[in-house]
Order: sequence, then structure tokens, then C-alpha cells
Amino acid sequence: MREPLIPMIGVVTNIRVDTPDVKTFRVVGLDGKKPFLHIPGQCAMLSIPGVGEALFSITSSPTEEAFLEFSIKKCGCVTEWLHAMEPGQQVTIRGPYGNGFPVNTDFAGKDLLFIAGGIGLAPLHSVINYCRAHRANYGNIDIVYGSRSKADLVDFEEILNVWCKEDGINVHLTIDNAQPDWDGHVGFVPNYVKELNPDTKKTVVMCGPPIMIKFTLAGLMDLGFDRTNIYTTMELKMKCALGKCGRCNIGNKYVCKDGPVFRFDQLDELPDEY
Amino acid sequence: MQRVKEKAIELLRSGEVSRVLGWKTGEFFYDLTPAVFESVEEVEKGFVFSLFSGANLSKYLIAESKKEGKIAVFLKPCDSFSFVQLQKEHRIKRENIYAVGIQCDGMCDGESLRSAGCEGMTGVEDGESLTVHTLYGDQVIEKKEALLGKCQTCKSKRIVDFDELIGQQGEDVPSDRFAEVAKLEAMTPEERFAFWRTELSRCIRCNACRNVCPACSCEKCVFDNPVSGVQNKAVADSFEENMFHIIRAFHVTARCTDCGECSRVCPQNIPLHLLNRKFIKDINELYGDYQAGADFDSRPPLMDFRMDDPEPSVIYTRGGAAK
Amino acid sequence: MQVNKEWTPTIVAFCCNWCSYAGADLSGTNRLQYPANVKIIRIPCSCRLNPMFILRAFQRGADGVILCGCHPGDCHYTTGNYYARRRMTLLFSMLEYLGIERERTRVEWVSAAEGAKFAATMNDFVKTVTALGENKRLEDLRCKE
Amino acid sequence: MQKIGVFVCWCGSNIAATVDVEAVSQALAQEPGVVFSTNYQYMCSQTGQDLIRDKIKEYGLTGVVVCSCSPRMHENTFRKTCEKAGLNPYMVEIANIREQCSWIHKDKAEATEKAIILGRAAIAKVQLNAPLQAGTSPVKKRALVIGGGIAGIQTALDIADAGFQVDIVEKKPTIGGKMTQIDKTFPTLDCAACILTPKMVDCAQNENIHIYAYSEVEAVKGFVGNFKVTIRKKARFVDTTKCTGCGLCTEKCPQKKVPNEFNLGLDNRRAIYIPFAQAVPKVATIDPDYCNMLKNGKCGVCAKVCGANAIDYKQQDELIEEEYGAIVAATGFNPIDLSKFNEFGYSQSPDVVSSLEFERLMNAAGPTGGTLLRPSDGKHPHTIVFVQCVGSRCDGGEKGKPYCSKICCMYTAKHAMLCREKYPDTDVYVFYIDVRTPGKNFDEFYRRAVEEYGVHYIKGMVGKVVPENGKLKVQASDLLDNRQLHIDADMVVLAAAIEPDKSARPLATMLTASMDTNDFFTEAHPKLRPVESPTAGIFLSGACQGPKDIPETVAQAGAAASKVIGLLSKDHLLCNPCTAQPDEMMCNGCSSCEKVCPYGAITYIDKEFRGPNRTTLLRRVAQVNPAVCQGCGACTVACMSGAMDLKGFSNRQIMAEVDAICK
Amino acid sequence: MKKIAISELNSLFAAIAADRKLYIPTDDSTGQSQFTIWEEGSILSRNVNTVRSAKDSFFPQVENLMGFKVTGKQIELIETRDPAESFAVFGVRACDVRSFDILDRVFLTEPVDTYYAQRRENVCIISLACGKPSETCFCTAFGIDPAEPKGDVTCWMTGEALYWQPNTEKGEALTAQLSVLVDADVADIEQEKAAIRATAEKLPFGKLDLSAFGQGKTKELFNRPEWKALSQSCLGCGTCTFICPTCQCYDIQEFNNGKTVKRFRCWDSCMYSDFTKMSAGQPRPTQTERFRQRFMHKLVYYPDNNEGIFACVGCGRCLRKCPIHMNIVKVIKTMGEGTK
Repeated sequence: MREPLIPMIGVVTNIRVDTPDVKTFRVVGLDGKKPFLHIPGQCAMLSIPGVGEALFSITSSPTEEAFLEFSIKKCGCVTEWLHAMEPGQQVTIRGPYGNGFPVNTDFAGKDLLFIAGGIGLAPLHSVINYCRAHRANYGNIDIVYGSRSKADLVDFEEILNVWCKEDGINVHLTIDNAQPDWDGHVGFVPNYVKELNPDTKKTVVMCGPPIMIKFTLAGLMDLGFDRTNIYTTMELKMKCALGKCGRCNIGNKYVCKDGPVFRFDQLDELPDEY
Repeated sequence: MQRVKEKAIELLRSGEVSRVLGWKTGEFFYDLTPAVFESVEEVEKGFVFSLFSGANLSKYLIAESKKEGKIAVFLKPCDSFSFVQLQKEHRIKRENIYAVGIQCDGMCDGESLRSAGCEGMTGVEDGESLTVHTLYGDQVIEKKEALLGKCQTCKSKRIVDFDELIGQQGEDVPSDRFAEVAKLEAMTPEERFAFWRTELSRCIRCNACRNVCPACSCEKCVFDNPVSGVQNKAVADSFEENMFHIIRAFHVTARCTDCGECSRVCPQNIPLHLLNRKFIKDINELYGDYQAGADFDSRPPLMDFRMDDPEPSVIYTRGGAAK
Repeated sequence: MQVNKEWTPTIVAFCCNWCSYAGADLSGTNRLQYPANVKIIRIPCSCRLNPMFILRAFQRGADGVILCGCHPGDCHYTTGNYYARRRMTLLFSMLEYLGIERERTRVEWVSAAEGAKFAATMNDFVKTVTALGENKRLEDLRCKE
Repeated sequence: MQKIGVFVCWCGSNIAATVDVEAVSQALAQEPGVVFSTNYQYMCSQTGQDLIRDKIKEYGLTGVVVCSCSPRMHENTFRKTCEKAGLNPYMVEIANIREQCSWIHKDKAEATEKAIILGRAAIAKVQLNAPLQAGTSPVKKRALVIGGGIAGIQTALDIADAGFQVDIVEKKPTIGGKMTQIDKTFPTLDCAACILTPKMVDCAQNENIHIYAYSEVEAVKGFVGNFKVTIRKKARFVDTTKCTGCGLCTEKCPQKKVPNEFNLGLDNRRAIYIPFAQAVPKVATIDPDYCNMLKNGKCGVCAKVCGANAIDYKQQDELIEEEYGAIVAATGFNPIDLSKFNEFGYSQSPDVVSSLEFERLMNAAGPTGGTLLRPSDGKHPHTIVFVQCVGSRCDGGEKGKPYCSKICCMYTAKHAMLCREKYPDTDVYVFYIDVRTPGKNFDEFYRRAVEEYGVHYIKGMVGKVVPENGKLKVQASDLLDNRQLHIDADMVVLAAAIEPDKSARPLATMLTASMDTNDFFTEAHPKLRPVESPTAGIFLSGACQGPKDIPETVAQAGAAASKVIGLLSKDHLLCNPCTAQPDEMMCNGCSSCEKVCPYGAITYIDKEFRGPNRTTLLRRVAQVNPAVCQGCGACTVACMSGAMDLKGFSNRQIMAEVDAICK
Repeated sequence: MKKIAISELNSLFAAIAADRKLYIPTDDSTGQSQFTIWEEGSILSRNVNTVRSAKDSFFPQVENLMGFKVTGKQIELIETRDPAESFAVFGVRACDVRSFDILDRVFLTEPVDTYYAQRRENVCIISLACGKPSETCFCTAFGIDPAEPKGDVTCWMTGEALYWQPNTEKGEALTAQLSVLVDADVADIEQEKAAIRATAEKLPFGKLDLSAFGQGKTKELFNRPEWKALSQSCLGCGTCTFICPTCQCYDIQEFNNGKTVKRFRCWDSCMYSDFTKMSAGQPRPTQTERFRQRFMHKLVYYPDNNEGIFACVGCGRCLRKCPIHMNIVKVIKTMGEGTK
């Protein structure tokens, strides 16, 4: 019997600097292959022994066959260490964890509206690229993405050079404050979403800081969206990621196992503790 | 004892205070819970001061005294030492507190009755001796046997600081509270080591001793702080057991009022007070008598020195049985 | 680099920067020998020594811990060693009370001029601790392998 | 995680002979965080420093470990090197593999292993180092000189000449010190008063100098550049602004039996007195121990005769608070108490005198008006025996001092010479252990005493002096001729050892300046910083640092002054960045830290914090004044929660070192 | 049904311990009982229950999960699992036996916790009917029969004999090894059972009304004002959690001794303030939320996910040991009254 708490060893083969505080880490197994298969929205536990273990959402699409990628913002002990390391460093990895997005069921055939703020693009990145890879299965894709400044836009190159250039994908970028080399939209994401006035039939996938989620959700409600059609992904303190250690328990759900992807109508059923 | 409840009602009714910190009735006769009462009705329904009001309420004042309005608190003599010590450390806002001192002849609790041999307890009659009703018949036990450990070696019946007194002011009483420490000191190091291993190995690191201790009221305890270097959640091995209790005792050195709550709440009956008392005894012997919480002005011995203090080597020569 | 040899104790010496560390330097300058298993940690003053550091050292495998500071009255910070003296006295007494060999801990006042005393102290302390053998009563098994 | 460079120094063969430096640099290269590791012959050399600088740039090092000599030696050197390369100087740690490794171990394998461990500890520490910025603090441009003897006077004059304000605190009613009591000075034999009193007058007249005579330092707070000193101006019971120093009161005072300390009790003065004619300030002082008016309210003569109306029996001690940038200790010396030396009969016969008493007996302003007379009978002495090293160079003796008092040989030669010159009919014997005359023109002076003046120098110790029939029977041994001598002397002069003034020890405590076991102030470095105390901003002048003659004292006084001037000429000082810092989130506000802080660097404020559920909490938290904190760390241990930590020696850093050593 | 004379208990224990570790409750120096490894001279405790619950047998307070050796950029995984060995626990009361079912539903659901599973497979549980229940006992409220505990073997103790009834294959296998046991009549213990049940009838909380709790009660109970008063004096210690037979929250921590890193798990308590604390924020900022979580989990969330089974077995340990005497019974009663 394989013990799920025992991780495998992975190697960080590539580290990309995305923004001043976000780096993207490419991880493969010791055999040089992708450590495991996953579905968009799922997470994995990465650790450096002696520093700590933490859960990160997998940024790369399942369609990427060679590796897993994680876009990680520097915000604590483990992430600081990750940011300081160099390619070739081994890490431990276990997963995939969580339910992931219903890309093949609920999302299928739908127009999708992705709303992300800051590092919140990381979990959506995986879904977006999955949908791009299975383009025929989905309708139009709208992406609203905002950040503090241009420099803080994660995956800016890919957005500009790949996503923006594809048919059926509309990317709407915004930054919080005007800056000289930015001719795009300026303003906060919730307001921008309202301005864009999207079709309420779209299925919404949202991720970002709690304050953004709160106001964007209110905006979407105002626009007439249905809570059963809005998805988000949650972040809580986790240790085992197996639904046993009790840490991420909210009501009768374990975020690590039953989430992290929730529809807002599901969240409404949970006690307000997140 | 009824007078205590009446005083609580009177204080609330007169508007002197907006809240009363006292003890609330439980499901049994012995399981009183510290509680804040906000109305006369609540007091009438649930307030009780009895033989089982052993819990030291002073620690709750750290948070409670910082809230709006004045709170009344009932302090037994030993509790009042903690109350004063916390004031010395600027942890409580005295102006928000109305302290009522109550005299005390020693307290019991369910566990102390159980170790006196009662099981299945359903009621008690307080008198010269205690008559305990149990599922298996009545049992009569001497009150002294049923007293909490801390009450058996009561150091003082003096209520150090109060706004009002119920009953008589008492005095420091002679106590042989260091007898147990001296007994240990008289052992050989091997015996002492064996004794403490037996005791400390039962520790489950539930932190009850720490969390109940009025002196252990740090904003963030070193044992909870990942950067402190000693943080640990579990008694992973014998070292951690020792470490936790040594550091804890050291951190309350000269601040511990010997209120005995640590030993009272320890689910494993570890005699933790023997660690604290060792420090108290050493301080008394090496630097002169000092009792934390006994006054407002004295300087804590660890924040003080004399040029002619004994050298640390004194412990090599004092021998096991320190005089 | 592992040198094959018999068991020797690991000794941690905390030395105050102003007197004892300088005293240790002087004993070096004068080429006074003491065993290599004494490793010195420089602290600004003996009063910087937190009891937790001593316990940490024992946890991590030290067999003896010694604190060296300025002579009482000579503290660079005037009063630091007076506080250290009380703290260490009480801590050592507590360790003793717990049945941990009292000889494993020591405080010695060594001035910047007492290079010879420093070396002599270390030689004596190493001898004492060697005689006691390995620290078994305050060890962390997780650190032994 | 730092990018660490490790630089192992050979120190020529000092390290390399007993430590395999290559093995050390290779082993340390394996440590986590180390991206570069090398060894070099002399890291402190320009080439070595360039190597460090280049590698910092090449590898983008964020931390540097130098395995070399003691940090007390070259820590600053390497810090500066790194600073020049753009690295914060506090990202450097030194592993002391010379004084604490290569020099004390003979076994190469053992020493190498230890060097690796010490290197590891430094690496572990530097991992947790944080860049530190030294703050600045302003400098109060005023100096305090404690002691108004020749040392204090010279220091004050030099500082004042440079344009800085300087105050002298002198506990006696007048400045001048010991030198006022001396008759002639060696080796030139010019009159002490003639060369000293002009300086005293200069002091009084210098606009930049303020003299607090008859005053003592009561308390010292603060730190270099910002000392706050409380001075107790003792009550003279005379209004110094009114007193003209006419001296009428000192003639009319009915209390005539007060031992005159200026003449060492060889004569008497009145209860109201001016110590000597050239006193500065020249004002009268009432001795409260003897004044009848002050003792029982029955007298008042002085008030009646005082034309200036200066007498004020109700005068109280006055406490003055003043701020200074620098403090000079110039507390001087005293001859030791000779009453313990029974063998020389000092207590038995008044004709056994100390050299300083002899000095007064020779002085024109002295009790005998300058004629050498025996105190016992006022007769002219014909045979005088000088005993050297009384209390000096005593090994482990309880009575004496272990050190050489340095000045005795020369002043004894002077006394002997003067005796023979003025009274050629006297026989003068000097008993000595060694004659030490290592000064300019000193030996010549001594030889003149022997050769020209015919003083009998005898190597040997006086065993006993017994008063008998008006004579002093001196038993002594002549070591060179190996015989016992018996001399019937009229007078015996004891060259008493000198010791620091008794006020120095409590003063040192106030100043947080260190002292040696003999209560002489310790200098910051015996060779390179002889006039500074290890405590910043405290300087040493004169005999309080060690026995000195006048020229040496004056030289040192000037040196101390120049150090003070250097300090005061700065507008700001860089502070020690290794100061305590509280984590407010963890602070209990319990005041434990404040209680152990020797500098009063910690204060408390009530501060608002965010509580749970959007509430705010007002909490008392500690604040450290980094300009005042000296970084001892006493507070860090007093702090239960660990909220107080010391920058540069943090809990985590020290534990990391412990871990690395015990690994 | 088998039996053995009380005076012969030692030989029974010796026989069981012949090929495995045997844990039995013994009294410690303070008169409380603890499960300890049986050795010659061990004396069976007569206390109703142990201070610590029997969950320690499968879910010890601290357990090494694995180790790592880090060299440069390389990580090497080190297996630290204890070898599987069979063991027996004697004297498990009915409540604790039930607690194993509750823990199983956590640890043995996919993905299976192999550390727990391994011990669970290797254990033989020998339960013991409660001769003399305490006033704090309320297992009957959860439908547990103190006179008929489950387990691989069930035992009853009368004045003279210990009766032994194997229930499972494991139990039968063990019984077969124990020649010291002699045959007994099932009827022999009926009287004992009846006596226990009669006492159980008298237990003050034996019929505790649990109707306010259970599946689907989250909305109803979560925001009730009583939580604040109930949690008011909670010290936030972990006593209740650690002595509770059903509490199973754990933390994963690492210990770095400078050579290897050991990753271990240890009990954790939702009562601790750092349980859910993240650098980004604290979803349960005060003790009220943390207190509520513990009881909601036992009485609502767990039943939600487990067909209405409560995660409390009425062992009464928290009733005895809570430093401030707050406990699940008070919560059940207060909330029950509040929802009426």
C-alpha cells in the first residue's frame, strides 16, 4: 500500500521570473518525466525538507505532457526559499490534490469568463490553456485579468503573444494605477468587469484576492449572473491535503479534498469561515 | 458563601460595574466554570461561590479589563497575588476593575475528590467532613484529604489588593510548601532524574498548565513561535518534555505566585508546582525572601542583583540537600 | 572530515565579546593549548546568554556548556554579568534539581588579560566533562544517529 | 537563503601550518548557501581584500564568511572591504581559526576539523544575518573633565583652546591637585607652584572653561555624544559670587584646631579656610565638621567680619544637570595609607614621614616655612633615611600594591639632592630595590644625586625602624655588601606607593568604564588606544589610568584632549547598529526589559493594534532608542516572549551557531 | 465463552504477551490509569477509564512519517516506518472501542492512511465491560452498551472471574492460543450485564438529548449566540482534544537535526490559535470560532459525512479533565435548550 503522505522527489528544471515577486517553477520527476497527471485546478504539495511543505495550484495545463509548472508568489517561509533556489534543485512533490474544475462536464460547450487578480491567474492558467487545447469543446473565452501594475501581471508574455492572438479569446487587461508605458485599461477588476457587462449566460471562473472576489461577485450578482454558474478556488492552511488532518475543514467539507474549486452556491451552504 | 453572590448582584444592580467575573454552576456540584455575568438575572441563575470555586480568575482580567466598562472580580487570597503580579507587569487595567477579596479555607474539585477515592459522584454535603453521594452509595471523607494540592500548602490568607473585602483579611500563614522540594533535593541526582522522568514522561503537551497560568500570558508564547527555536507542538521525546517544563518554569521564575493552578489542571497529575517552587526556594535562599505578587514595589530578583551575589558555582557546593 | 578517535565531549563555550572572547584570543596569542573540542560562540555580553541556548546546545549534542564573561564589576555594560550570574545560578540549580549532572554547566569569569586562566579553565572543564561521559540525561535522541 | 562566499586565510603560516586551509575551503564549499569558497595567503592584504571584493561582484554574494584571525582584529577591515563592494558590512562573519584554533592546537587533523566547524557556524550565522544600517546621533559639543589636577587642567585647557566648552569638576575647594603640594619638580628642579599656578589661573580665566570646584559627579546617564551628568555642588556656606577671597574670615575664625589637609595634617587651619594662597577659585569654604555655627549655631564670627556679606550658613548642596559629548576621567592618585606598615614606625613616630609630607616640610608655603625640621621636636635632622618601594611591587601582599609606582625613584633622588644642597651637613641614605630612571634626563639626575651630592644609595630593604631616645633606629641590609646596617636616623622618609583615588571606582561604575583589579581605569587598547576607555566617549587623563610623573601626565592629558576634540568636532556619530529591537506583535509591555537595561534605552508606548474581527486593541509595547542602546542583550533574555531580539546576535543566529557546532 | 479466575489474570496476560506486545491499563504513581506495555508485575487498573484514550494505539501523539537527507541540491528519501508487529490492547472500554469506528472512517477512507491502517490490522482489541461507570459516563446517549463492548474479544469481570468472549476471527485465533482460559457459560455474566445496565440507567447524562445536533444542522447551529458564552472562559489548551478518543486532527512538522530532516506528524488541536493561522490571515480569529469548530465537527459536520454518526462516544474524559470544566455535555445541553 502506498502511503499518500510520502512524497516523490522532483527536480526543478527551470525557473522563470514572472514579476518582481512571482516565479514559475518547472518540476519533473527524477526520471525526467511529468510527476503525475492532473486536471485543471488541482494542486500539489511541494516541499523542501527542513523548510516546510506547502500546497500550490498547478499552473501548467494537463495538456502539457513534459512537466508540471507552478507560479508561486513570495509570501512566506517556503516560498521565500523556493524563490532563492536555482535550477537543478530537488524538491519533494505529492499530489494531485483537490477536485479541479469541471472542465469536461459543467464547462463543456459553455462560454467561459475568467476573472483573475494578481497571482490568482495561476490556477486559472491551467484551465485556460486546457480549454485552448480543447478549443472545440468550449464557446468564447473571455479573460479579465488585473494586477497592481504592468510589472505584476503574471505570464504577461504568454498573454500578449499567445492568448491575445487566438481567435475566440478576448483578453481584457487592467492595472490598478496608470503608468507611462501602459495604454490599456486602468482600474480595479470588479469595476472593469461591470464595465465590460458580460453576457450572464457565461460560466464564470474567478480567482484572486478575497477583496476582489467579494466585489466582483457582488458586481456579477448585480449584472444578473447565477451563483450556480460562478466558480472559484480557495486557499486555506493545509497540512495533509488528504482530508484527514482537519485543518482545512469548513462545515462538512475539506477544502483540500472537496475543493479547492467551489461553486458559489456550494460555498453559500458552508459556514462563513474562509 | 451566599454573600459573594449577593455582592455580585449588588454591584451589578448599583451600576458600580457592568460585568462580574465569577464562577458559574455546572452540571455537577463540582464542575464550576469561570464566567462573566452581565446581568443580575444571569448572576441569579448561574453564579456560585462554593467549595469548588478553585479556579484563579485573575488571568481573565488581562482581556476583560481592556474591554468597555468596569468589571468586578472575586479574588481568593492566592488569586490576589496573581492579580498584583499582573498589575506589576502592566498587563491589566486596574481602573477598570472592582476587586472583591474573599477569604477562603481551601478548595476542592472533582479530581481531588476522585483521588480521595470517590467515583460516580452525584452530590456533596459540606460540613466538618464531606459527605459525597455517589452512584454506589455515600462516602464520608475528611475535608483535608479532599482539598486541592495547592490548598494543602496554602501560603497566605492575605488578600493583597482589593477594593472591598468579604470576610476577614488574613495573614501570611506558615506553610511547609517547600518540604516536597527539599525532599527531592535530598535525593541523589539519579533518584531525582528518575523521579522527574517518571513524572514528565506523562506530559501530553496539552498546554493546560501554560494556558491556565497567570504568569504565562505572553502575547505569543515562545513554544508557539516558529522562529523562537523551541517551538514544538508535541512531546516528541524526553528532551522536549524536559525542555518545555524547564523553559516554562524559568520564564515564570520570580513571577510565579505559586497559585498552584498548573498542577491543578494537569490532566496527568504532574506536580508542576515543584518546578516553580524550586525556583522560589532557590531565590529565597540565595537572594533573600521574595514572593511574587505579595506587594507592588519589590524588584523581581531576576531583574535585580547584588554585587555580592553567590557565584553560580554555589550549586556545586550546596550539594543535593540545600540548606 | 572525520578523524578517527575516541569519544571526546562536545563543549560549547559562550564568551562575552569584551573580556572572555579577548581572553580566549590572548590564550591563542600566547599559544596556550586547550582541547579542540571546545568551540567558542561570541556573544556581546554574558547577559545575552538565554537559557534556551544552553538547552539547545544540550539538545543538539553538547556534553558541556560553559559561559565566560567579564568579572563581576568589570562588565563592559556595567551590570550584564550580574544578571547573567543570577540567571545561570538558578538555571543550573534547576538542571541539578532535575537530576542532570551539574558539572556539565559552568560559569567562569575571564578577563581580557587572563589568557592563561581561559586555557586552564577549558582544560579543566573538558577534563570534568570527559569524566562524566556522554550527556545522556538531556539529550534529544532525534539528534543522535 | 543567502549566496555565501567563504574566504579562508592562511595568515602566512600562522593558520596554514596547523590547519589544512585547502581542506577547510573545500569542506565549507559543501555547506548550504555557499556558492564560492577559496583560500588565500593573507586575506587582510590588499590583494586578499580585492579577491573578496571581486568575488562579491562576480557571484552576487549576499553574505561573506572569512575564516581568519579574531574578529577583534580584522572584522572591521573585512566589513569595509565588503562595503566597498556594495555589500552591507554586517553581512560579514568571521570564523576565528587563528587565535581560537591554529594557535592553540598542534594536531593538524584536529585543528582542521575544528576550523571547518567554526566555519560552518559562521556560515549558519551569516545565513540569518540581515543588512544593518548604523543610525546617527548628534554630539553635544561640551566636555566634562572629572578631576582638577594637572591632568584635568591640561586636558581642559587644550579642549578649551580648540574652541569647545569644557567643565572641570573638582571635589576639593580648589583645583590644582597633588601638584600644588609639591615643592620642586624633577628633573629640572623648578618650582611646582611656579609652573602650575599660571595654568590654574588660565583655567579660571578661560571663557570656555567652567570650574565646578568643591563638587562631585552624582550620576551619569546617556552615551557617547549625549551624556547627561548630574553634578553635586557641595555647600561651601559661602556665596562664591560675593566672596572676594580676602581671607579675613580665615584669620578671625575662632576654631583653630582643624588639621590642614593641604599640609597633610602637619599643621592646622581654621574651620573657614582657603586651602592655599593661589587657590582657584580663591574663595573661602566652611568646613561643616568643625564650624561651631553649623554644628551648634553658636558663633557666626565669619559672617560678622565678612565685608562682602558672602557667608551663608543655610547654603545647601546644589544639583546641576549638564549635557556633555565626552567625559574625561582625571581623578588622579593618592599615596597609600602607611599606617599598615608598622615596621617602618610610621604610626609610632612623627619623624617617619611620607614623601609627600616631606615635600610639604621642604616647601616655603609648608608648615615649617620651608626649613626642614623634624615634626617631633622642630630640630634640624642630621641623618635622613629614605625608604623606597613602600607598598610598591608587593607580590600578593595585602598591604601593598603589585605594581611599580614609577615616580618614587625620581622624587626621592630629588629629595635627597635638595637635602644635601640646602643642608650639606646632613647624611642622606636611600634604600632601594632597584633604581628606575627611564626618562629624559632622569638617569643623569639620579647620577648627580649620587655623584655630585653624595647621597648614599644602598641596595637593600629597610627591615625595621624603631623610635628610641629621639632617634630612629633603622635596621637595614645592604645587599651588595651583604651586611646588616644600623643607622641612627633623625628622620625617615617613606616613598609610599600610589593608588588611584577612592572616588574612581564608583565613578567608573557610573561611567560604565572598566577598571583593572587595582582600580586603575582600563584603556581601550594598552598600546594603540592608551587614553580612551573601552566605553565610547570616556577618556582617561593622568594617573587614574596608571602611575605617571608630571611630564607624562601632561602628555597624556593633551592626548586625551585631542581625542575629545576629535569627537566633539563631529556633528553626528554613527551608532552601533547591533541594537535590541522589540517585535511589537509579541511584546507584553511587562517592563522586564526596561528593568535590566543599564542605559535606560527602553521606553513604553501605548499603541493600537488590529484585533480579531476588525477590532482595535490598545497595547503597551516597548520601544528601544537605538542611539542609546549599546547592544548588550540583557533585555533579550529578560523578555519572556522573545519579543526583544538583538540585531547581529539574534536568538536564531546564536542557535544556528549552536546547531552548527554541535552537529 | 471462556473464563479465568481473577487471581490468574497474570497468567492470562503472560499468555497473550507471549508473542505480541500487550497493553493493559495500569495505575500510574498518582493513581490514574494509563495503557502501558504489560510486563511481569503489571497490575490491571481498577479505574473506569484511562486518562489518555485508546486511540494512542493506532494514532500515537507523535509519529515519524519519513526522513530526508539533503546534500547540496539532492534530496534522498528515508523510510522511517516502524515494522509491522502485532499487538493487543486489553481493557478497552465500550466507548473507546466505538471510537475506533469513528477514527476508521477518517483514516481508512481513500486515500488510506497506511500508518494507521498498519496498526489497525495488527491489533487485537480486547474490550472490557464497565463494572462501575462514572457519573461522567454517557456512552449510552450514543447507543453504546457499556455492558456489551465490541472488539475482537469482549471481557467481563465479576468478583471472581474474568469472562472472555471472542467476537471476531482475530479474537478466535487469539483465544485458541490461550490455554489458560477455561470454558464458561454465557449465562454466567447475564447478572453482571444487568447490573451494569442498571447503573447505566442511573447515569445523569445517559439519556442526553441529542436531537438538536446531527446531519444538516450547520445553518441552524453555526451562528447561535450561545457559542460566545460557552467558549468565553475556554483557555484554548488542548486537554480535551488530546484525551478525546475521537479527536484526530494532526499537524505535520519537521525536525532538522542538521544531518537529516525528519518529517513527523503530531496531534494538533483545533482549539489552538495557530491551527488555521496563515501568513495571509486567520479564518478563526477568536476562541469562540475555534471552540465552535470542535463541537460542530463532532456533532454536525462528522455526522453530515458519516450517516449521522456522532464523533463523540460519551467517555466523559473531557468532563473530568477540562481545566475550566467546559465540556461537550454542557454544549449539548445549552444548545439543545437554545434550539427548543
